[in-house]
Parts: sequence; structure tokens; C-alpha cells
Amino acid sequence: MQRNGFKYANLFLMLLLTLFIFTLILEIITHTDPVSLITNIISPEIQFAIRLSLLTSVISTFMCILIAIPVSYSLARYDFHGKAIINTVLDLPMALPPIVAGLGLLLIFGTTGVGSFLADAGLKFVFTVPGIIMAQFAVNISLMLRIMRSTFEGINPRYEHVAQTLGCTPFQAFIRTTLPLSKNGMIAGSVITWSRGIGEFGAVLMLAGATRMKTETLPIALYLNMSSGELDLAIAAATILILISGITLYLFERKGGVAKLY
Amino acid sequence: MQRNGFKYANLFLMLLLTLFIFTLILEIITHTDPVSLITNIISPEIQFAIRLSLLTSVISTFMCILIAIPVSYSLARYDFHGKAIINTVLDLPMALPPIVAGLGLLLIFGTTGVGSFLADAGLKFVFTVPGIIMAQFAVNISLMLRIMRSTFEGINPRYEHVAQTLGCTPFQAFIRTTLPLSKNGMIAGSVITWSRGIGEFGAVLMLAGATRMKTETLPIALYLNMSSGELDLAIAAATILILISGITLYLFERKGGVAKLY
Amino acid sequence: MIEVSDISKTLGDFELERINLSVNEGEYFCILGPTGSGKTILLEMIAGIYNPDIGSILINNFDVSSLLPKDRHISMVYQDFMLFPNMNVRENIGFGLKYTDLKLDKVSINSKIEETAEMLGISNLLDRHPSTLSGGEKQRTAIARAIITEPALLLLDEPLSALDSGTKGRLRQELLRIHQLKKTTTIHVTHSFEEAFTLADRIAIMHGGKIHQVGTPDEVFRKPNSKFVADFVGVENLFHGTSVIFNDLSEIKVNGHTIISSTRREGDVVISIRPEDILLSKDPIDSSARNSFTGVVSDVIRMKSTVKLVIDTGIPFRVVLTKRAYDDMGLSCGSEVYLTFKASATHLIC
Amino acid sequence: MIEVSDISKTLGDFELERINLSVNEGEYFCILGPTGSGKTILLEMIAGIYNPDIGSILINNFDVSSLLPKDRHISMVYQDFMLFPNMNVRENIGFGLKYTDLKLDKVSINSKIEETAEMLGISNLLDRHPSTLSGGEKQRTAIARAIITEPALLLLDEPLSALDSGTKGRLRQELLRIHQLKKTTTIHVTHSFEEAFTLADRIAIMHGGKIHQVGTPDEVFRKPNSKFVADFVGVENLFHGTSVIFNDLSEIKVNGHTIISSTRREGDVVISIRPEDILLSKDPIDSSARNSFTGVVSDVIRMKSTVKLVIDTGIPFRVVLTKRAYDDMGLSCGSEVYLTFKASATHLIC
Repeated sequence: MQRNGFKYANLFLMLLLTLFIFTLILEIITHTDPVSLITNIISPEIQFAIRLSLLTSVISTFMCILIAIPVSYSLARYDFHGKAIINTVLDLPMALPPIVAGLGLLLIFGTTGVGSFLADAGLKFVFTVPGIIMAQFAVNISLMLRIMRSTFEGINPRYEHVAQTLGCTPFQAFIRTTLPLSKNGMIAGSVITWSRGIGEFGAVLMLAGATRMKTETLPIALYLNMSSGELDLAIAAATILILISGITLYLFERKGGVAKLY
Repeated sequence: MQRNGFKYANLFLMLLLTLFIFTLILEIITHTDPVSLITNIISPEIQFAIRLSLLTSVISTFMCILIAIPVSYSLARYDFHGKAIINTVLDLPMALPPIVAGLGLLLIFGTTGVGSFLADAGLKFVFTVPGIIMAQFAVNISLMLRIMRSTFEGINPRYEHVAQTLGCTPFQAFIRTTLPLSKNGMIAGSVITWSRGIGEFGAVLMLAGATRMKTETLPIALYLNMSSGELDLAIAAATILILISGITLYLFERKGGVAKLY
Repeated sequence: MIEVSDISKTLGDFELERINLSVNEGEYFCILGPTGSGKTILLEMIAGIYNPDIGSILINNFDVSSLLPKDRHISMVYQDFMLFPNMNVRENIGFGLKYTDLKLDKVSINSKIEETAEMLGISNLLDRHPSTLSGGEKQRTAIARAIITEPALLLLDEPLSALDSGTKGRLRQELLRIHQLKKTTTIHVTHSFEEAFTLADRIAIMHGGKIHQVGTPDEVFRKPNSKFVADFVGVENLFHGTSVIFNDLSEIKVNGHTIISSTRREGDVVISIRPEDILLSKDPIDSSARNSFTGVVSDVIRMKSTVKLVIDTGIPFRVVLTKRAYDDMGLSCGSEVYLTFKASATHLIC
Repeated sequence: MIEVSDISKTLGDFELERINLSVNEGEYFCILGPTGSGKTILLEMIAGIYNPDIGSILINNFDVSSLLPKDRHISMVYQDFMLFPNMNVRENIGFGLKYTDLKLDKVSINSKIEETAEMLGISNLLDRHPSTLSGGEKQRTAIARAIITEPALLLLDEPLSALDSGTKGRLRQELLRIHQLKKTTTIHVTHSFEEAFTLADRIAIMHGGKIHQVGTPDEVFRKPNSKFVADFVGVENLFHGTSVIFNDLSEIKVNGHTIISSTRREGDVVISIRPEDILLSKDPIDSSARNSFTGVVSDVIRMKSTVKLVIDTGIPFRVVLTKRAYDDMGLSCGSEVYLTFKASATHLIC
């Protein structure tokens, strides 16, 4: 039928793009045969990278939640002078290339008084595992703030008002009403933050460096092994990362509306 | 007053985080004195990086728009079998770490028949400038799709229906009504895509490599100069990237609602 | 002539079932039904936005079922105006002229736009942006945009529903006038019986994806063929008449009787009187009420706690009484009674 | 006793200006005003959600202006219920008991919850989730949650506005009954004069951030002190009375007169008759209408095309006539007239 030329052209382009992206993934997964893929995944280096990635991303996600709750609550519920400026500053890390954020962190912790003070106190960030966590945190905090802010803005403040008239302090009222009601947003935000933390490369490379079996997260493992020509190990790391992305996307679709934030 | 303990604790944490992020930026910008910062910015290497970054990001943004319009229109307006699966595949690049996407591209263009066919036809992507563009495109297309899809979904299809009854073909009706009405979403999407294209590091590193004065975009310049210990040149590149992020954020806030997508 | 034959369509949860309709050349045809009855989908299928799953649509004996909307010679007006926000009023009205086979030059396009705008009383708005218009002005623009292409069939999807009641009345008049002028075959979808009653040559009652009854408004009103149709249309005293203004009041001639209304309007009108507003008595009443008629009880319908009477005075009035009042007055079919109602209870709806 | 002294507050574009109010111990006090008049902000300041910019609030002679809401011994019920969606009905009602100074054990908490639920007729809903309740049930739960802590002051923010009319009537009765039982000082904010008229001991009329008039409903209704108040309250015939059901109709005693209504309800009621529904005549009328009274024209207000009369029959009726009817009947102040209206025109609103 003549009428559908426009529609069919659109759908054809859609299928083409889908095929391209699908091929992208498939090329990685099928590049080695299943047996050697599994062998590489259970190699000590990749196992180390998986463990380090999980550890650092879980901790940095936890830090993001902990900081994002009070900060985004402030942005959602209070009015104060300079709110627009603070908001813009807090949004910056989202617009900043991660490698630049990594450089900034390196300068703060590597060259300033605060940095050496923390290093003397035993908290070294440059070329260390805590550095990985800090890099993931700094890059992801803005997105977590946005998600939590819009979550809090979607919860009627009158729940807290009612709780306060019934005997709660403002803090108790928050804990009993708004916090439990923000569960879905918090889960969605955590899943994104976690997934982006695991995949973070540029900022981690800058602050924590790429040292085999020391600061070797999965993306760093991919990078190191590509550099040294060990394609199979790189592909093993990439496969795990694809798996994690898939899981994230699945969890995210299930949380529906909040997904639109991303 | 006793009542504001909760509020003040929240606001205090907010200020602390703002200060942290602000310091991050400030450390970079103030690390070299203004004179040598400018000297470094106008050095041939950084000038090359700026030009290459602008060129590649503008082209990849243009490609993203061109592909995103028909594909997101299909997703917004048509119902068909397998829509959910196609949607998930098209969302994948957003959840995938860029370095993994870069690896996938490298495998497609470096090892497959399609890749060598294109290379024979003169279209080489591995370790070339077109590779930079392709890497930026692959990483950003999902976000552009999301923004354009929600833009199209926000435009009443009845505009096109009316235009069709008044004599337009479906394509003409789209060009005369929905397309002009989606201007704001398109601008917002382009600004994000452009900014993320300029800042893209992992995927570019994988596919196009880091060759001085050849595939040296601003993030690659930052990385190369950090590796070779030329901190001042790295900071010059970072400063330009910060500037671009600031402009992006500003343009974005002005486009209001659509910003929430990010 | 429009011939809709055996059309069925499933869209999501919704189902249209074997719709048959035939609309005569030049007829003003209303499709009347509650929200969700499938009226708009039917209209959009006639327009060619959707294709029916089965069945065919003929416009002037030509099967258009597989044609694009642009080749069907129709125009569509939606409830929510759908003026193109990226064009001014002039560009909106002239939109369709660029795509006709006529190949008009700029001068004749402009004169056609101005002529159509004139007809709808929006000549002074041509350079305005749609967002600056009132609801009534927007719908006038949409109507102008639709009729300028001189379609074989004009489709109106609840064109008055988004307007306030004053504007609604004026635009209803306008639709009537344009139809008398242009004689364009028109299908008008609405949920308001009042609207259908005042505009349509014939109406179809639609509910749950089916057509329940087709006929002139009077036929459907007087002889509803199902309980649904009866409930949907049978609630008001609605009469056609001719009004003149005298001493600041409207005097409306209906079937030889004169009814007084405190709403002022001249010419052909439709009046409505709520059954609860009519007072019944066995003797004439001298009161502040301006309307008084003698009639005979022609039908008695007993409800739960009230009684509905049809009183034939030459005009068939419906009156609602409490059971007790009905018993006290000792009425039955054939009783002669007096009807009284105030001029302020007589609403002029058109 | 609640004493609000000279409170002012600017919130965004909105301004409350020097509000003074004093509510007596045990009083049911209504704050009545249109949307946007600042009623809710005033209530939330009394609750302690916002602090006034200047001025003070005393509850039982104790200045609470700088106290947290939890230390003010108040409870709040919002129009939109605000039941905690993460708790069931039982947990919602019992919420406040965990934070009182009483340190109740689990058993006495439970018995108190059940007792309060009993009082509001929602005992069978205790294990249900709020999302499964109807509007009326939600608001009963919210009221139970508010009164279980035995507050010194109950604040109700349009508690009936989100309910359909039937539920609205029943819950209004409920509020009245609870107040008679508990004698809790209550401030009830509403935009419905009907609501204030049926519930309040005294009312305050609020508009544009200011209090315009304070008094009993009758005072405000009969002697509005400004055009705004007159327009806002002076549109209906509203009367208190006692109703008994006889022969399927309600017979309502008002000031010694009996008014018949086809709405059935017994006990203390408020009735309303629209001025347009009353027929005026110089001689008695024998008709289907159940209500007929003799009275004297006590006031004549000329409008654009109608005339408003106040007819004193012992009850002051407002009647609206067309100008011509008024002239034809040759009425003036002091004329004796007959009033007639149907039982179905007599609405029982409480």
C-alpha cells in the first residue's frame, strides 16, 4: 500500500540501528569461544577485577545515597538565597567529562594541604583503592542528587506536616514518612549509580591510576589488557561489564517512571 | 531556635558538598597562573585538540540527530511486535561503559568482513578521525533517542492528522507540524550530545587510539599530557573542557523541562 | 453520499462492532453518544487516520478505504482545535490550499483566506498567533481552516465541547449558518443531545462501539428504541420555535403556542424547560409565572418516589411530581390540567 | 482558648495581613473563604508548620509561636487525607500514640485504636491498606488519627471538599456528632457557606489574606458587613429545622412553619430553596406544589433584568422575579403575597 512509505522508511532505519547496536554487543561476547571465555573470567586477574569493582562500586553507591539524601532534601524542601547557584554547582559533575573530574580530584588530594593532611591521617586517595571509590563518588553524586531531588519533590510535604502535628520532630517525621515513601527512587538511583560506578574509567584512571592487581577494576582491566595485547582477558572483562549493564537496564525498566531521569 | 536542628544539619551537608565540587573545579583552573594557562591554550597541540574536538563532536551530533529523528519517531508513534526488545537494545549503549562500546566498535571495524569492506571503500575507523566520530556517535545515540522520543511523545499526533486531512502526505505532515514543534527538544538533545561528544574518552581511546596531533581530542590531550608529565598542557585541555561544560549547563537550564531527561 | 459498511476495528481494549451508516449528500449528521462510545475512532476511520480491520467506506460511491486522508476530500475539526502553533491564523487557515490540485497563486490564496475569515468573523485576527486567541476564536479558525478546501465531507469531533456555554451557543449558530450556506455534508460527533437536537438533520446514537438507533432528532426523542437511548435523550423538554423580543422578554412561538422566556434571543431557537420546574394544577393559577397552558395527561410513568407525566397541550410537556402530589390531585390519563412555569425557567439553548 | 494576635506572613506572592482571631474553648469555628484567600496558610501557621513573620499564637493562654508542631497539642486533617501510604489503617490511626507523653503499652494502644475506629464506624477496615479505601473511609481514618491523641485543638483543612456529595453529607453529620461528644475546640477551613452554616458555632469570612467578618452563621448571613461577604453568602434560602418523615416525605419544622421536602431525612436538618424555584402569587394557589406560605414583602432589590424580593413569612424567603412579572403584580414593600414551591425544590443539605 502506497500510504506507508514514510512509516516503512522510519521502521527500516530503526531496525538498522538496532542491528548495529546488537552487533556491537555480539561481537564482544562471541569473539572468543565459550570455553576460553570462562577460563579467562575465572583467571586470578579478572576475578580480582570483579571483586574490586563490586567492592568499590558498592561503597561509592552507599556514599552517594548517604550524601544525596540530606542534600537533595534541602534542595527539594527549603527555600534560601543562592539556591540557583548551589544547584548549578551541584549539577556540574554531570556535565563534566569524568577525566576532568579525575584531574581535579588528583589536584585536590595530590597537591593541596587538605590532601596531605588526609594522607598523613592514613587516608590516601592518589593511586589507591580509596581513590577508586572517591572517583566513582565524585562522578556520580550529581545524578544521584537529581534522582533523589525529583523523588522528594514528588512526595507531598503534608505527610511530614501531619506526622509533626501527631508528635514527631521534623527528623522523626522525615524518617517515618518521606524516607520510606522514597524507596523506589532510592533503589532506581542506587542501581544507576552502582552501574555507572562499575563502568567508570576516566576519573578512576586519573586519580587511582592503572596498576595491575592493585587498582585494577573491570574497565581498567579491559584497558590494561588491550594495551598489553591480551585481547582475551580484555574481552572477559568487557563481557562481565555487558552483563552488569543488562541487569541494570532490566532492574531499571521495572522501576518505570523514574527511569526517565536518566 | 531548637526547631531547626534537622534543617541546619541538612543545609550544612549541602554547603559542604557544594564546596567540595567547587574546589574540584577551582583547583584545575587556578593550578597554573593565567599567563601560562593562556600560553598553553594557544599552543599548537591544544589548538589542534580544540579544533579536532569541535569538528568531531559537531559531526557526531549531527549524525545522532539525523538517525534519532526517524528512529525515535517510530518508537513514539508506531505499535509493532517486539517493540519492548528493540527498545531495550536501543537503550543499551546508555548503560554500557563507553570503554566497552569502544571495544565493540574496534571488533566490528577491525576484525569483521563489514569492517574490511568499509576500509577497502576508504572508510577506515580504527585509529582514525572517523573513528572518533563513530565512537562519539555510538555512545551518545541512546540518550539522543530518549530525548527525542519523549519530545515526540509530548506532541499531539492530531496535528499530523489534521495536516493529512488538509492534503499532506504523512511525510509532509510530519515536516510541517511535528518536526518544527520538536525544536526545543532537538536543541536540548543536541547540546547534551555535543557536550558529551567533546568529553568522550574511553570509547575514543579504544577505537581511535591516542596519537598525538592525529586523534588527539581534548580528553585525549589531557590523558597524553598527564602520561608524559606535561601537567600544564593537561590543565589547559581540562580548562577548555570545564568551560564547555559550563556553557552546556547554562544552555540547558534555559531549555527548562527537557533538562530533566538527563 | 457517505456509505460506511460493516466496519469493525479493535484498538487496544476498545472495539467497534459492525458499524453501518449512510449519510446523504448535504446532510448534517450527528453521532451522539457518551464518552468512550467509540465516536472519535469512527470519525478518524472515515478520515483515514486509522484503517478499519474489516468493512469499507464509500464517499460519493467511491471506495476510499485504502486511500490516504489527503485523497479523501475531507476536513476534520477536533475538540481541542489543533491549530498549528508554529503558524499564525492566516497561515493556519491557508494551510490546506497549498496542497490542493487547484494550484492557486498567492493573490487568490489570500483572497480565499480573507473571504473565509470574513465568513467566520475572524478577519481582524489573521495576523495573530493561535496562543493569543480565546477558545471560540480558536475554533472559528479551525473551522475556517477546514472549510476553505471545500471538502466533500466535513468531520467535526466534539467541536463545541471545549467552549464555555455562551461561546458554545454562538458557535452552534455559526455551524448552522455555514451549513445552510455551503451545504457541505457534515458528520458531527457529540455527547450532548441538546447539540444534536439543535443542529442535526438526522442523528445516530452510539454506545459501547455500536450504533443503537438512527433517525431524525424528533424520531429518536419521541420513540427511543432502547432503554439506553431513552435514558440518554429523554430528560428534557426540548422544543423548536421562533422567538421575537417584546418588552424585554422573548416570546417564542411553538406549535401555535407562545412561551415566554427571560433569556433574550430572536429568530429560530430551541427552548428547554426542566420537568421539575413545571407546576401542575387543576385550576388556572394567577401568579408571577409568565407561562400557563391547559393540557391533557397522555402518559403516566411511575418512578421510585416520583411520577413522570406527559401532558399534551399541543406541545408534549414532561412534568415530574412527588407521588403524594400525584395522588392528592387524583390525576390519571385523560385528566385535564393546567401547567405553569416561570419565564426564568425557560432556557433558550440556541 | 485560641488567640491569634496580629499575625502577618508573606509567602511567595501571597500575603496574610494582620490576622486576629479568638476561638473559645470547645467552640466549632469555621474559617470561610474562596480558594486562594489564605485559609490553609493561616491554619498551617496555627499548627506550627510555618512561622508567622510577626504576631503571636496563644493556645490556652500559652504562647506557642516558637514551639514545634509536636509541642502544640494540635491535630490536623487535610482535604487530601494524607494517610501514610506505607502503613495500614490501624497503624495510621495509632501513629500519634507512639509520640505522646503517656507511654501507653501495646494493649492500651490497641484498645484506644479500636475505640476510636468504632466511633468513626471503620472498625472493619483496620487491617486494610489506605489505597483500598473510598474517599469517605479515608477521611474517617484521617479524622480518627487526628482525634485519638485528644488534641487541645483540632484543625480541619477543607476536610469534606474532596468527597462526593452523599459522603460529604454523612461525614458532616459525623463531624457534628464527634464535636458534640468530645467538645474539642475545632477550627474548620472551608469554601462552602453551606458547610460553615451547618457546622459552625461561629464563622470568620476570609478573603485576600484578610479577615472580613466574624460572627455566628446567622449574623453573618443576615447582616453581611461588606459587599464581598454579602455576595459570598447571600445566594440561597438556608434554614435550620427539625425533620420527621411522614408518608414518605420529610416534614421540616422551621420557626413554627412546616416545609415539605421530597428528600428523606430525620432530625436536625438544614434546608435550602433556590430563589428561582419559588412562585409568587396574590391569591392562594391550588397546585401540585406541596409548600405554600403567606408573607409580606419586606425588601425589594432591583437587578439588571430581575428583581429580588425578601418575603417575611416568619421565615425570611428570598425570591427572584423577572422585572415584568414584578411590575404586572404591582408589588411593593408591605404587599401581602403567597409563596409556592414544590417539595422537590426543597433540598435537605444536612
